[in-house]
Amino acid sequence: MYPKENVDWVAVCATPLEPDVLTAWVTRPNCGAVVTFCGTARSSSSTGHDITELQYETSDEMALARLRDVVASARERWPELGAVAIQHRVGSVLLEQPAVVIAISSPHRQEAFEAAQFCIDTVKKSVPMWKREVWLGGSAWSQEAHDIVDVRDA
Amino acid sequence: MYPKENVDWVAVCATPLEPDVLTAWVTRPNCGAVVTFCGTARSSSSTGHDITELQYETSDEMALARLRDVVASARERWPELGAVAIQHRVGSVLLEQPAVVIAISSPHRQEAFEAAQFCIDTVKKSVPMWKREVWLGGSAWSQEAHDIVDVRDA
Amino acid sequence: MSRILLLGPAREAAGVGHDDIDGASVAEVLRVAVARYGPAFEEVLSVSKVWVNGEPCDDDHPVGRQDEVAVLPPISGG
Amino acid sequence: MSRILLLGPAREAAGVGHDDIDGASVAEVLRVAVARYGPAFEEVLSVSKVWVNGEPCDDDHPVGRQDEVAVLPPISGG
Repeated sequence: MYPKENVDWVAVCATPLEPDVLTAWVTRPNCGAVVTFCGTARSSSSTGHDITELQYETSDEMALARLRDVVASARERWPELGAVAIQHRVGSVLLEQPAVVIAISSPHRQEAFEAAQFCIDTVKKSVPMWKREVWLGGSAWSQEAHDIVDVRDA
Repeated sequence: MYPKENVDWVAVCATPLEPDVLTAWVTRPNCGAVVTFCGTARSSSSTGHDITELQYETSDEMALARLRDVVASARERWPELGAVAIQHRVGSVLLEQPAVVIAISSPHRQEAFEAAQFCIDTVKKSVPMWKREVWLGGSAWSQEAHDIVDVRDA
Repeated sequence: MSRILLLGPAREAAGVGHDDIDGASVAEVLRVAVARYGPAFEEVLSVSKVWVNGEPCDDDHPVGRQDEVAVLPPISGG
Repeated sequence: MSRILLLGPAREAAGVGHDDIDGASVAEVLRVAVARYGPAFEEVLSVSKVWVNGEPCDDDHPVGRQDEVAVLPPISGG
């Protein structure tokens, strides 16, 4: 069902993300810390509308390549990391559902916290992904968008 | 089953912790970020033994009072926080099982990361809790112990 | 003949997600694309990055039938 | 007569988790406790904090029958 033997796991998913599956998957007997970040769809937006749903689209292939770059960059910076998992949703994400989940284990907690923050920051800067905000009666591309940056420069 | 209407939830539990329950519980429609930290039982220890199990004990009443202080202190520092949940296990915690889980939601991710780190740091400094390390053929109190400090001074 | 990949707002403005376009360089492919998709696409293109085969690329980069030119508007993941 | 609460390594060294002890102050209660539980407890006590009714407290703090004196060795939670 998932790549147990690996230490990294990235995916672009069209079905609801399951943070608990990622948390369990990264847990390792030599690691005392697991940090799991969920970026969830929230009601407020840059446009002032009451958001009911987000719609994400991407090129799976390009997004996966960049997600792998993000993980590789985190491992260079924090060689102590145990397992790293990053999954991003595409398609319709309802309020309170996760759009992105990052789970990281490490022997000690400091690296896990730092690496999880680095990964979500870098996903936002470097992974090709476009978000449409949907409200009652309308929708628009997110106005909180910025030029894509290479992972090495993020 | 759990206090849905509240924004804080602290507990001392004699049964296995369920990180996914805490993650789901703190998720709120106005919050775009959820950070969940699990402190898990790991094999290596200060004594050099191969740990198979940790045994935690406390005074439930004192531990709960301090956990509440930790949450209150986090809320003073990060007033933007959504919901905060902290649970600590007592009794036998097997390898890879969580001994402590902290889940925090907030509108933006920075506060959630900072508050989660603050909470686990402060739990370790200020919550009365004693850990026995168990290995094949022996057991001993953890040597990574330190004087208890008031939450305000942590 | 290269393949052009249009993502997010670029896809919406062009009305298609991918297409086949003649042109010997990135700049030529984009010129044809603007002529084909019109001013809404041109506006999105003006704020977009252009990659060839999944990597950032200059406008004068030569392209052929195996190459994929992707138009990436400002991103909004996470 | 106050209640004494012995936690973690203090419980182990004393052989009991709680007890009733005579003494008008924290210091007196602890003196009786050391006499009752012996040198292993005394050693743990020497590195412990002592709280009364869930709060840090001085040794000369008066205690009575409603009060709980807790011995908290160095902690190791999380």
